[in-house]
Amino acid sequence: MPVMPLSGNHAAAYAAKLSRVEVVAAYPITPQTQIVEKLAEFIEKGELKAKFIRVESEHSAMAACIGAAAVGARAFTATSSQGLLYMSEMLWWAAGARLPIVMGIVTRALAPPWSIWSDHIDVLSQRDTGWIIAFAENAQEVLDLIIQGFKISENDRVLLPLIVAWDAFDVSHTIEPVDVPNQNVVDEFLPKRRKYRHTLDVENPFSYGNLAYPKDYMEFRYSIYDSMLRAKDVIEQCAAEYDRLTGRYSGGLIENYLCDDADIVAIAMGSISGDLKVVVDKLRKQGVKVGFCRIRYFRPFPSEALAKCIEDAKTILVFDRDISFGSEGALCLEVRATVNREGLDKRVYGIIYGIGGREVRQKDLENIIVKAYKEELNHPRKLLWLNLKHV
Amino acid sequence: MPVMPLSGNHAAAYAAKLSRVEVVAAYPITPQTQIVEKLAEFIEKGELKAKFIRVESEHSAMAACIGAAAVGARAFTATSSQGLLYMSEMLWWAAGARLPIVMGIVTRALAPPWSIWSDHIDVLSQRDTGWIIAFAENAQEVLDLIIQGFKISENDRVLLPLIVAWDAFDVSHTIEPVDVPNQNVVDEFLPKRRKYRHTLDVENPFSYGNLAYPKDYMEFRYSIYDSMLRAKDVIEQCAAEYDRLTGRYSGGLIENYLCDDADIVAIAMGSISGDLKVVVDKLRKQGVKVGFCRIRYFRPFPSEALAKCIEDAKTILVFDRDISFGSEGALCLEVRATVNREGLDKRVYGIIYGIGGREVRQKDLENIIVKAYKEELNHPRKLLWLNLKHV
Amino acid sequence: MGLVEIRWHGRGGQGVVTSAEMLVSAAIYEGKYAIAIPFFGAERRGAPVVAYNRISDTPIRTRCPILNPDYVVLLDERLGRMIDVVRGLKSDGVLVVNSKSVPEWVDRKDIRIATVDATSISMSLGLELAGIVIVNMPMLGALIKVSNIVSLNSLTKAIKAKWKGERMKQNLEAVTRAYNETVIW
Amino acid sequence: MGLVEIRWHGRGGQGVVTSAEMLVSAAIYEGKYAIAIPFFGAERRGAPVVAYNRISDTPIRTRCPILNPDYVVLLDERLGRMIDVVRGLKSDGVLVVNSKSVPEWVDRKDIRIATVDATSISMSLGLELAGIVIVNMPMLGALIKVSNIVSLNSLTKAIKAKWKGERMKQNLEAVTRAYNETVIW
Amino acid sequence: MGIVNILGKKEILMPGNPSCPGCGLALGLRYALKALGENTILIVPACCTSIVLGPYPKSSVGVPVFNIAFAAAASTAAGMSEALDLMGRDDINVVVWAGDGGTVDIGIQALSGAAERNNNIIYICYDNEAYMNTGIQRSGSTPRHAWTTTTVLGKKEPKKFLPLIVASHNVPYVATASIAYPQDFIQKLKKASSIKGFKYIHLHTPCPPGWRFPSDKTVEVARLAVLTGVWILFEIENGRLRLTGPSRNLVDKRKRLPIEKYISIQGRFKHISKEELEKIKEDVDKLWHTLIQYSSKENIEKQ
Amino acid sequence: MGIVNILGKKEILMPGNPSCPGCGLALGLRYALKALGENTILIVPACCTSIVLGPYPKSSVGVPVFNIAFAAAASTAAGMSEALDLMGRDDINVVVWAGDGGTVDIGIQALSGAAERNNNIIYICYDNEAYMNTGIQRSGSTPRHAWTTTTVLGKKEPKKFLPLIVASHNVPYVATASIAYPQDFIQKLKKASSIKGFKYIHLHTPCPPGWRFPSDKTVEVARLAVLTGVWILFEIENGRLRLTGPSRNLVDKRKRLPIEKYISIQGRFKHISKEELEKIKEDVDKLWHTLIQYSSKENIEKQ
Amino acid sequence: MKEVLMPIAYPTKGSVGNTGLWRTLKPVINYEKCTKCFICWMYCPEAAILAEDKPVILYDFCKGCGICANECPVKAINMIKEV
Amino acid sequence: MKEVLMPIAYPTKGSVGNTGLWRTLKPVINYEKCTKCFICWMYCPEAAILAEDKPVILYDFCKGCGICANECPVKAINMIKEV
Ligand SMILES: Cc1ncc(C[n+]2csc(CCOP(=O)(O)OP(=O)(O)O)c2C)c(N)n1
Ligand SMILES: Cc1ncc(C[n+]2csc(CCOP(=O)(O)OP(=O)(O)O)c2C)c(N)n1
Ligand code: SF4
Ligand code: SF4
Ligand code: SF4
Ligand code: SF4
Ligand code: SF4
Ligand code: SF4
Ligand SMILES: [Mg+2]
Ligand SMILES: [Mg+2]
Repeated sequence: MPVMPLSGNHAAAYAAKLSRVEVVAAYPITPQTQIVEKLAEFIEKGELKAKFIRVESEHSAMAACIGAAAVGARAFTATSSQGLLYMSEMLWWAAGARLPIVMGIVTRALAPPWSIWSDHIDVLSQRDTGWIIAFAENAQEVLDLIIQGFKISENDRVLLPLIVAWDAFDVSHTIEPVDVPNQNVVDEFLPKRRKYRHTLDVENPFSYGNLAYPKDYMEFRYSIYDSMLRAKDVIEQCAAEYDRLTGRYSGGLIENYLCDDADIVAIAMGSISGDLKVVVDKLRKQGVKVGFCRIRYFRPFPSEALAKCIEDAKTILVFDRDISFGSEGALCLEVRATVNREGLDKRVYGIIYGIGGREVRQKDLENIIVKAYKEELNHPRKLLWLNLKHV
Repeated sequence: MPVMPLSGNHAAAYAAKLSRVEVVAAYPITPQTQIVEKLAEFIEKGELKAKFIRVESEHSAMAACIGAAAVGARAFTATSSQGLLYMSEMLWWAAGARLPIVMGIVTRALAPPWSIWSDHIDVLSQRDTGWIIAFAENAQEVLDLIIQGFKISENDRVLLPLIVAWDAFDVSHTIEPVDVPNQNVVDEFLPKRRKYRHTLDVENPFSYGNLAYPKDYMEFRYSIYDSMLRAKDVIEQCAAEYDRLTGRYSGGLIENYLCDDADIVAIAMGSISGDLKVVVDKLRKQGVKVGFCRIRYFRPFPSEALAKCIEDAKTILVFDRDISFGSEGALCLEVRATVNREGLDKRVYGIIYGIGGREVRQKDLENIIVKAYKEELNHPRKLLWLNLKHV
Repeated sequence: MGLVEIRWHGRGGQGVVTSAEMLVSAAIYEGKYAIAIPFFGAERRGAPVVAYNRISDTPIRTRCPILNPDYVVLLDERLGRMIDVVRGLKSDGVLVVNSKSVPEWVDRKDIRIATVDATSISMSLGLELAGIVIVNMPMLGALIKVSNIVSLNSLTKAIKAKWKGERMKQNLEAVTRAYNETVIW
Repeated sequence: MGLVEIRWHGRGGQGVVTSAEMLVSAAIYEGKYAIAIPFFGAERRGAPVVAYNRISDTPIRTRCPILNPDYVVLLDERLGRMIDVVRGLKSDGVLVVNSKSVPEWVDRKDIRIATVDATSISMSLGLELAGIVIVNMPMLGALIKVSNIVSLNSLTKAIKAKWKGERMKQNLEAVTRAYNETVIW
Repeated sequence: MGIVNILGKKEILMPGNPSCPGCGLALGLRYALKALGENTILIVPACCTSIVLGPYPKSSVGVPVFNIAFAAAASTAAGMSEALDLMGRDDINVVVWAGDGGTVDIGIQALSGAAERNNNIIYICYDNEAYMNTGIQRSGSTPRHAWTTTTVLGKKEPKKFLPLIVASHNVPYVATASIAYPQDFIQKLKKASSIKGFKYIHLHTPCPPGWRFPSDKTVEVARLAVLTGVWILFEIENGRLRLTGPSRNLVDKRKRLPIEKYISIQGRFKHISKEELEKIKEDVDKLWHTLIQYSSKENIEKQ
Repeated sequence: MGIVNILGKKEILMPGNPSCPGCGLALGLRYALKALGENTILIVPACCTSIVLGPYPKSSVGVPVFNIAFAAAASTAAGMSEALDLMGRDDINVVVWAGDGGTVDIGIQALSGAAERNNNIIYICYDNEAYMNTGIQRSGSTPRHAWTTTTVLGKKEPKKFLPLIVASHNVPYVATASIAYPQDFIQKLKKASSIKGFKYIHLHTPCPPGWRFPSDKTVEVARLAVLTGVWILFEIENGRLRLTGPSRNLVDKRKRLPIEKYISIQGRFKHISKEELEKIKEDVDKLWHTLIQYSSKENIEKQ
Repeated sequence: MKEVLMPIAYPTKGSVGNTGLWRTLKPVINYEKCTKCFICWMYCPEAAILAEDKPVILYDFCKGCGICANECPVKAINMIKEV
Repeated sequence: MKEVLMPIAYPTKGSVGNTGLWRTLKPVINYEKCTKCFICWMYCPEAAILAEDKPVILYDFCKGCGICANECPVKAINMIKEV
């Protein structure tokens, strides 16, 4: 297993290659381009036996993946921001059709005005679609989660498409040492895609997706809901098996970083996690009982695992790199809902940070945690926008 | 003010006409078609001085509305389901560009499998976009909320596009007596659209929406968030003024139906509300202290108003005609979050009903409320799917 | 008048939804409340369709499907052979059917039956589109004859508000003739 | 070795990002941890660009921007006239600049300066693309000369892993020459 | 039983499906499936056919069908055909069956992309000249002056004629067809199925409720379209155009039936004025002109 | 100062903008704004120009610009022009300025729709033959065998040539242009601005980093494209094609410069084989052939 | 729910039931006149005519569109009112 | 925030600053040779040449692309190394 200097985007391309994807259909968009450029190169140079479809839009990219998956091929694509919005209809299609497809999303802010920097709203705005959604912290996890992603997505108790998301530039373009597993290890972990009951086949003709009357439709939706719940176990199992084969535990619903005895728990996703861990370490040394809970899978939302993680904390700080206008951050909403659903009693503060690439320093994170520790924060009703100018 | 027998869809067309829309750009989709057919007819027959753009897709429909609004025209469109998903990218654009546009959404389930029946997920899946979102209970409200919608959307402390949503068939095709205000009344309520600072103008050239670096982008998003909060007041003011002019209070963030002394409060949106009110009346007669809180505006989410409404209740039943896979209903998430944010202590039960037009009878509603009253419901963790077959 | 509930059965093209709509329109003239609920199933011309009406003196909030109608109106007698059209019809409720006589398939004793030869009336008036006879107007006439939920006068107003010229006249004639020719068994 | 932080300044086309990447690659050969963070601003060829490196013996979790680098590497001396390139550079930190001599605009006394005529080295080796001289390799050579964060040997390995043939030779030559010609003032 | 043998007895489209009585698309689909046979996968975007396919859990056709979003038919088919090719299954016809709206309007991006990439699919556009499934709204393919619910005074613009637009993409095969001439249509399908790359067939399928004519006139209307020269049968193979069927004899305008015959049988043209009729005739002349020009490629080689 | 007067001194595109040194699109935009003047609103979808317009809060151009989503330029412009028309402002040029990717690929649905409706806009596609803003990926408009980052061995398919595809929509005006021939381009813009309805101009704009040539060769490359016959200057007014500028004299193939001159100056064709070069030549011949055929409409009138 | 539920629809005659019910007029072949040219079979959009020795109409499914009657070259098919 | 914030960008020379800094080579006009044909002006993509009595280069913005030098019919422009 060679260690290679890879950007998050190149790690994704290697992961897709190791997963022996058969069809790649993608459309360029900053900051996703390097993924598909690398895959196009692998394919053109014969290093990967697959078809690369140079589609004319993201709607078509997902449609082509759907077509390929419907006849039983392993399909991969990647996009960002506007591209994700433009393919949104097809995201719903892929999930409704129960097709295992894996997609990389390099999170990026939405226009107007144009911005190419990170913001989680693009992927979070698709949280209802029936896609499993994972957030990677760094290039290594990009690689690991994509490989695991195919296995989770193709599990026949799951059969849902899966997104692995990572931050623009902070992960997509940042180059780090990445431990790239050998092909035979991945082959053992991830066997060839099988034929499912719904794989199209001229020998056994059926029509897929015909009009369903009110008497029939609801159960299909329930089945997606149901599979999402089941996916929680499958996700944990895959992480464990991947660990067994590669010696690296790099998966699972959440990461519990020193939460067990914490009074305050910070919750976040993606690339800010490293900085948060550094800050937690620092504050711990100063005697502040703070922990960090990283949400690795936003869908299915790991309510039970999260509830356990924050069981003993009094105060929760939720860091959202997104905002649902007219409400609050999507992560914060889920956390609050979890707290209520599980009958817990916690003060939860919502913090909006890093929108459109707005700089955040460790000092900023530290300040907020300390303030919360000293109970100096405003009422939770007031959302806190970190490093906002002139308001 | 003549009372006319109108379907929800025709009520919408009359509302747009009375609002003197200048540009209509729309694409047909069941169950929205009657709206635009009627408007096309108004325009072709010269009853409404406006341009009807027969676009080739919903993405283009919203784009055309955006173009029209950018130069200062009052624009209207309507869609459903797949059409809404297909235009999703442009919804974000309209809000980001701060363009007042009003859109009717006839809620419909998403494919596959095909379904043309009601389901709120289409419009709720757009809840992050920065659009104000209202739900109408019946044809009368469709008309009233659209007229008010222009005024709210065009308010220069708001400047956000606005959706009025109503249920497929239950409202869209159901024909009811609708009190249609006279043109002069509407003219008084809703003056001609004004020119804003951001209306494009060759006399004062500027470029709109250029790339914003991380140092600049976040504030634009904050401004949308901020305007959403301000819209709450504006919504209430418009409802009051409309009442003053038409003698009909038909607007405002929520409807409080016998909640003040209720132990149990049911929460829902849209066409099921009438049935819920009937059930509440019935149970009240039997001595059950139940109330009903109708969410008329889902965005901005009326947390404060809702919190007040449910202040004294112990148990909350949230009826969602949608499901966010891997979590729960979108309305339920907001309600739970509100409960936590406001520091309340309530048991909140999530109920999923009517997906893809699944039939719901008053008896079903009554049964659940009674069960909750008798504290016979399962742990709130278990989402209840109403009238689901063979699970 | 309390709440009256009606279910319409017909085939695509016969005008079921329009009947339901005209009833609402007529009710408005009488200061009543009414709704018409077409059940929409992506049906094509010729396929069975259904619609509902609720009419009342007080505002109507209920929107859920009608299970126990007071009246069932059947625009195409042949449908009764395949579909249980009287399902849920209240005891003592009325089945109004487009037929010359009581259809042989009616097997409930607790209901009343009214018949009218709507097809002949409409055909004689030329109410036909692309091979399908539009029998909704006579059936409306028959319904109000047996039910009195709205007056012939109000229905006349409603028809005049919706159509002009020849078509209006044909429809009025169809309603009145059916009103007079309906037989209650 | 503790944490070392580096900031690169150059213009689009000069190869700033590649330098940062090669440093990570070289660090891997030494079992070190390193990351390269290119700041990406949709810049076109010729426009000022910046990139960062962190190198350490222990895993690196910090991703936020580097404010107080230990080293600043300046690929185009002219940039120093317009931009405050030494902003935040630690006291006793080193500015490594592509220049024949200490640039007159350097106004900090608390830092050290190293120079190398990278442009001449690259031009003499033909490292040029569409009018822009690619000076990243000599600057890498200069940086490791003054910093020792990775060895010339590791960098050589990294270069051999990335390029083949003529280009590889040119790059190696560029690095080594710069390594030898760098002057620390 | 000559015809029966030519068309084949096997019915892959089954009776008792939800099409309207006299539906032109159903007839076209019946022919298409006869010609293409059981080694065929259909990709169907939103359109009347989505309904005709039958309500879950029943299907009206005996081949695999994949229902897909309105704008996505050609791209879905592209993904499918590439995947099948990778799996060595190049014996399967990957066939898009889409309406005119789904082809010339919302579907044109995907179609144009697949054509440019020369993806190995057969794209059949059945043209009922409006959005019928949603209740007769104007599409780009609606002919000039036709009534629809969104052009109550008649459409102002001429028909967007996709066969030539697709031909401008340099694809190996483009053809038009009519349900009134099944043998011609079937021959074209068989040829298309034998060619590798992107094949496009545009099939004229009158629609009784949408065009406002009695259900027994569907074939008659389709035939009149051809015999009056309004709908022209041709194929373009590698850039070379050839008129087919009755259209071969209609280059001479005098041999065509008067256009009024076609117009007057349909309610959708009921309202048109003399001038509007002339304009329709002009459009027809223009199209013939363009096609003749196209077919005379050889003549110009000299230049 | 003849040229200066013809082009006009006023610079609406301002210096100090973020285009690359030697950028062809910037030069084209400079000309376009000179020709169209200040009564112009630009609609710009995602493309290199989105950057060239300058970072917020600064704009590089002196006319109103509306940035819009990649697929939405033509439809946005349609909405704008209809609204302006309603307001009585038909004196304003509503102009789409879009890249080739935004035109021939993702933007074609909106473009085709606006063309079919004959919306009153000028659509300018500047063609740098790839997705440049995202770093040189293949577009439909990339010519055969050109290297891009997604066709590292060269593109297999020929260029999707949009001018003829748009012309098949029966719009009143279609033209090609080149930044090497500003007067020709400006004349066409002025003509377009005087016509009501849908106008389409396809402008060839070489790109130094994308095509791999030194920044001082931009105009030279553009000129060679015309003189070798690879890029043909023409206009189609109401269906009538007319060659313009130097292309008028290049019908005779012998008068054209050898295509190698154009190919060899660019890095993106560095890798091509003899056979591939021949294929490129064939594509050029084919296009000339088609255009000549088009222009000889009159000759065939007799048929 | 043990298995993932998929919207799979299997080929079935009468996917929407017995569409013979939709009929207003019923085609009746006069076999005396019929020349067995099978043009009626060819043009039936419903595939509701069987090509046996002679054309046989499947009344369970025939929707009564009348195309067969309209296209029959010898007018051997009559459309009669359905009762 | 009192007012709604809108992404409005106003026309500004040097929207991205003084792009003269981007230059590697600098065009210098030899006015002795120059015939004032203004072809350099015509082809400058940056609008960085003023058409006065003679062509005048705006060095604040000229990016040094070299098109002017390449196109000048009398080779009156030299590209010299920027220092
Ligand atoms: C994105 C989207 N927009 C709109 C629709 C609604 N819709 C379904 S079918 C249809 C009309 C299809 O027209 P055409 O392609 O001509 O086929 P036809 O119905 O005429 O057979 C429309 C508008 C949809 N399903 N998806
Ligand atoms: C929906 C969507 N997909 C992808 C992108 C990313 N994107 C922005 S510009 C661009 C390339 C534009 O290419 P072209 O239109 O040829 O213009 P050029 O950049 O070459 O000037 C792409 C792919 C986007 N902004 N939106
Ligand atoms: S509407 Fe027309 S095309 Fe659609 S099923 Fe009916 S007849 Fe066929
Ligand atoms: S990449 Fe090409 S088109 Fe884009 S700005 Fe640079 S030179 Fe111009
Ligand atoms: S078309 Fe007429 S003659 Fe021919 S087989 Fe049918 S019934 Fe007999
Ligand atoms: S009437 Fe129509 S459906 Fe019946 S057999 Fe004849 S052609 Fe077929
Ligand atoms: S192109 Fe040369 S000769 Fe002409 S004006 Fe410029 S410098 Fe002078
Ligand atoms: S070098 Fe380029 S930018 Fe500078 S003046 Fe000459 S043409 Fe203009
Ligand atoms: Mg159609
Ligand atoms: Mg381009």
